[in-house]
Amino acid sequence: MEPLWQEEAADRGLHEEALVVDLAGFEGPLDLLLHLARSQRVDLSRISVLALAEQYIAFIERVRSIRIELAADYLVMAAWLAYLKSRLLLPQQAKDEGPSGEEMASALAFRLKRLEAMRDAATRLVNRNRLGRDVFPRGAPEHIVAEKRSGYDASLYDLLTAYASLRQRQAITQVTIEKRHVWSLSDARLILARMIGSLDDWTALDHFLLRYMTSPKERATAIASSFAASLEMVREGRLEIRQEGAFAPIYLRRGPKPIDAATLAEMEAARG
Amino acid sequence: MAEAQKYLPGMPDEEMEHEAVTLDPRLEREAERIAEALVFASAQPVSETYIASRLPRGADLGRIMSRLKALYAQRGVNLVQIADHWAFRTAADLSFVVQTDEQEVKKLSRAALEVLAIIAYHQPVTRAEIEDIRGVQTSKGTLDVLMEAGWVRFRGRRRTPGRPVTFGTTRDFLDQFGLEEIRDLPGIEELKGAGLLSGRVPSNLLIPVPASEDELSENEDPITQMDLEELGLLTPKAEEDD
Amino acid sequence: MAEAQKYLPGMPDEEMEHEAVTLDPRLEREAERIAEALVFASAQPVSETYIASRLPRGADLGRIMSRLKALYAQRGVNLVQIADHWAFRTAADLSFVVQTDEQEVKKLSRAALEVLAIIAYHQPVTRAEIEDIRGVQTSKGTLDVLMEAGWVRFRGRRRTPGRPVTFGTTRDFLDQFGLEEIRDLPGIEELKGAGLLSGRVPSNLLIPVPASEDELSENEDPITQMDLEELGLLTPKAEEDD
Repeated sequence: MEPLWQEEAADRGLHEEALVVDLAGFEGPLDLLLHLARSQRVDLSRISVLALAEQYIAFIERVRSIRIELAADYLVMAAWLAYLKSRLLLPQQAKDEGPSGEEMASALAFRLKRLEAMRDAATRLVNRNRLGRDVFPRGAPEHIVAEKRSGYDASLYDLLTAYASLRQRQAITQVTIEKRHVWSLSDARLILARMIGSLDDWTALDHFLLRYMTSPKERATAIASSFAASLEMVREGRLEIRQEGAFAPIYLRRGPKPIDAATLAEMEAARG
Repeated sequence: MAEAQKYLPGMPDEEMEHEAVTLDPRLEREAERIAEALVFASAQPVSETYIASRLPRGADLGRIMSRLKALYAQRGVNLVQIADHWAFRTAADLSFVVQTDEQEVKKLSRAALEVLAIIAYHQPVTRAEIEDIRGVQTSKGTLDVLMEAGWVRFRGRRRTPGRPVTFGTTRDFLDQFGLEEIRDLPGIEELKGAGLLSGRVPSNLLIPVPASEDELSENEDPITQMDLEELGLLTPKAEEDD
Repeated sequence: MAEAQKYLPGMPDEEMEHEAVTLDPRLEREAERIAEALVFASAQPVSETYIASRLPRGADLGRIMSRLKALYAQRGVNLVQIADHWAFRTAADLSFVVQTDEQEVKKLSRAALEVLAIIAYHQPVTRAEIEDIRGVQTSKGTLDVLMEAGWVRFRGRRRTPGRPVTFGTTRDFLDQFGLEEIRDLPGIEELKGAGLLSGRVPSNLLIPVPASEDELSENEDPITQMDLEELGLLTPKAEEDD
């Protein structure tokens, strides 16, 4: 049994000397604890939980000292073990509530034993004579027994996968539809162009976008796209823009080269 | 009888000692077992060359095969020779046992599975609602298959304009899928937990708790015989797919 | 030998006359041939109900099957029981010769194998209990892989608050691992005796348990491809019992 687990320790990258630590090889704190417990090389019912707690805490500290990020689970376990350690070391107070240190320790030992038992069971299971590897069915079956009256075959798994993937697919489609509400730059540009004829005086950007904002959710995208489009149009001399200070309202009005009706018609046509 | 007895399995091999024994009887017996297993597990008749290549050195293929053949001759399954290949076949006089049941088990189509699952979860559900959830039209054939399988039934009629028929699942459905009651179908968290739904489930995805299949809901009326006739459901042939 | 001889094929039936014979020996023998043919013809296990429905009236299914089982016990092909189903399978000791080209055995990740063992030994078991035993959350690609393989299924719901869904193994699981029933799982009695299957931790559960969000934690084992051999899962060797 020993060589087996030593081998595994090597695989898991737990090298004392090199200080190479690869926690990815462990399946969480309990797995790591079980591994450490095994290194005590005694029957699991005789492990020293106190020593185990110390080992674990030391291990976690070492890992943190070389600045490896640890999943929260490992830290929670370290904190719990530190607490357990204090309960084991301090004499039990008469008015203490909750389980004693010994009870906590035996609960931990139980969980480790149970996990180990399941690991062993898995090993024995996978080493049994497997159908299709060690043992084979009739290669040329002459009939398929139709025991169900329905004549159709389907498993609950088939049913649930079909349903789950359908619902997921449909839900995602709906999300895509939603995306159309994002204003593209050309949307914004067209809207601005349409509005320009009526803009003899300075008008706040917010104000004239209002009629296009069907829902409050669109507000952000409408403003962002219109603002970007307006800058482009200012550069072309189609618009003038003015703002008094940071976060103050943005004002727009017709520029020296306003968009004529023909160009607007072209833009409308291009957008279909 | 005597002939058969000679080749019985588990017989002490000493009885064959008068034959030209080239192999230790235990090896001989092993060779027989190997040939038997090979022919059994193969999808096609197995060639003698192949069997011979798998037998212990020195085994007499011809003798082994004819012994096996004699052994199975009186049984429900026979070992038959097809040119220089071997195969197991149901004994000719028993072919009725195997063949009476040629109702082949068909796999449900993906569409049928989806419709069935929607009916299970969303019952009582109308056809229009099924189509709404799937986003595609459902052919009548799909529902027919599910009704024919005995997993889906008409529950009643919705008390809404048009009084659409509602669908639900049957007891056979529960049997088929190993459910005690319809509420045992896993919910959204459980589907996620089992890895059937991916973690990134859109928040608008709701999975209903299926209504009990036995009682009608408040807005359902029972189906009457008249309804069935009126709906043309008692003469299914007339109505073809959409 | 004597035992095997008793159930030889082609043996005159008079030898069994001391048993309670309900059928004419010829019919009895016919029933045996039918059962044999039915099971032999199918690659899938065949249910006792189905076999019984095909036997002549009055045939004793239990006796017929155990006779057939004994008859084939020493052969290259064995009759095995899987829950209340029967199937013929090649003898395990012949695996070295009967290699098919397609190796159909599904490779499982270490995590999946562990979850499978927990489900098998603790069934019916909830996901929360599986996670409690393993001390980590179950990642996608663990339970769903087991269900897809057809070895694990939703069983029902626990009658406790929240009615969590429970998992159990299937008949295919038994077939896959050569088990007649769940009680045949290696070491299950000892584990039960040691209280390791009770799920009841002697003290309270102050020990940190994995958070219940459904997203995977980063420390979930990605070993899928890692060689099971390296992990010692394919080398049972001396390591018996706990």
